[in-house]
Amino acid sequence: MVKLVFLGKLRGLAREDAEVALPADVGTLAELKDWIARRDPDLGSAMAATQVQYVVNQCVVRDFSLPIAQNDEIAFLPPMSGG
Amino acid sequence: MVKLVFLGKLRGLAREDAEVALPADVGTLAELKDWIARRDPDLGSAMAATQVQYVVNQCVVRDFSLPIAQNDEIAFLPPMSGG
Amino acid sequence: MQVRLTSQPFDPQREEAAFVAGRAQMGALVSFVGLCRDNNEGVAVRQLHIDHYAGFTEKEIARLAQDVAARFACPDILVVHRVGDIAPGEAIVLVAALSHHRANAFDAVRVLMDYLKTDAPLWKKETGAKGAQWIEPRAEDRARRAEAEGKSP
Amino acid sequence: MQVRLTSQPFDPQREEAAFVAGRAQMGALVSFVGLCRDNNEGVAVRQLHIDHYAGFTEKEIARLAQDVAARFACPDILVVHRVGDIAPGEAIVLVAALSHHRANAFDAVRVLMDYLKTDAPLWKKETGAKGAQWIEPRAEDRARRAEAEGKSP
Repeated sequence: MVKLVFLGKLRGLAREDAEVALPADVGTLAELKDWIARRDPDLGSAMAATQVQYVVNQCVVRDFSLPIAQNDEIAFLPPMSGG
Repeated sequence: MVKLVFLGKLRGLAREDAEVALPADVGTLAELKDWIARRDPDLGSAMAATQVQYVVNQCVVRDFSLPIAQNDEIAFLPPMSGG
Repeated sequence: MQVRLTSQPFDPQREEAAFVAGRAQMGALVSFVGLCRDNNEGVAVRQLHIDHYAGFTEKEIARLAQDVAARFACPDILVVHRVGDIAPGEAIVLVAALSHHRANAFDAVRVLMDYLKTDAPLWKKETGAKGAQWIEPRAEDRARRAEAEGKSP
Repeated sequence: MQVRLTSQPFDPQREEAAFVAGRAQMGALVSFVGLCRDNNEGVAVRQLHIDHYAGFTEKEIARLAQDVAARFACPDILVVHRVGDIAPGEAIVLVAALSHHRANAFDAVRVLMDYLKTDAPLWKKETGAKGAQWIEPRAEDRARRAEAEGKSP
């Protein structure tokens, strides 16, 4: 199980933040991104249309080949609008 | 009669702020300055030792030949230390 | 350094008073308060919503504040930021700094605000007469941020 | 624009709250508070005394504030300044500005403080362990004032 967190305008498009069980063939961030787009095309196109930052266990991640581990919290951050 | 006002460190050296009657030969700011120095040498040397700004009836005056009029309020401002 | 997010309205002047209490010997207090306007470029705003990423947002703001504190030798910094639903007239953000030198306090508050405007993990949604809209960072804020980056203490 | 001198202690945060009340639509509030320290470069200060020239001082400070308000398109400026005897821990001066743009409010408060430090008709006397001493403007403040003169909005 991993926890997915969608922020800002992605939050409204996503299903409830939840623990999800990933299929066996989803092992990296890149694969996760594709899986989300297949499962949820609206969310997928919104993510494709903007610059999304990936935060895994509260750390910004730029390498999409990073393997996903059990209990990871993976967040999707659209451009920040600031305070 | 004119009113003399001494500010900051000059205030402590001067007699009480007061209406004073000037002698007939004190008709300009330059003459007033000399008259003060004669009457009150400590105040005179304090004024000579620092940069004093002259304010007549609430307006800064740079021309020492300005004639003094009855009921003028003449203030002596040492360098300001600011807020 | 204190960083706090709150989903409840807060009184910026009360926060400031508490921040400075007992530390008047610092000499200089600079503060910035951002207030929720009732309009954005003429269009009425009924409500502002600020989304945040619990845990991460606090950590990132603290990192920005630490950065600024070190750069301007100004460790006494307070940040209070609203999240959630905000009504017009309410305070959105307070940034305050205490310093022996007013220049450092001014720089710290100003540059930290520049950072918060572009780098804080916050997402704004405005609800007005025309419905709800997510706000993207303004080019103006990005430019100011780039400038702040180059500003020396 | 409001300029006030007071010989009584004042609460800067209360003044700020009254200043901003009903004007949150401005969006940005910047404030500076100068506090009476209990020491000056390590020497204990028991009391500060600020002499002023009644009437003239208010007029001059208002002129400086007007100058800054025009220069930074920031008409909503508040200045409250203590005169007379001031104890350590008390507020000496509050300068606050409200604006639609935070950059203008920051510039207005900062530059007005620079002006007040050099051009306000005020004379400070510190009373400490070594007796009383009148303070002259610092070279640092004069330099900053000269720099502020050249700063464009």
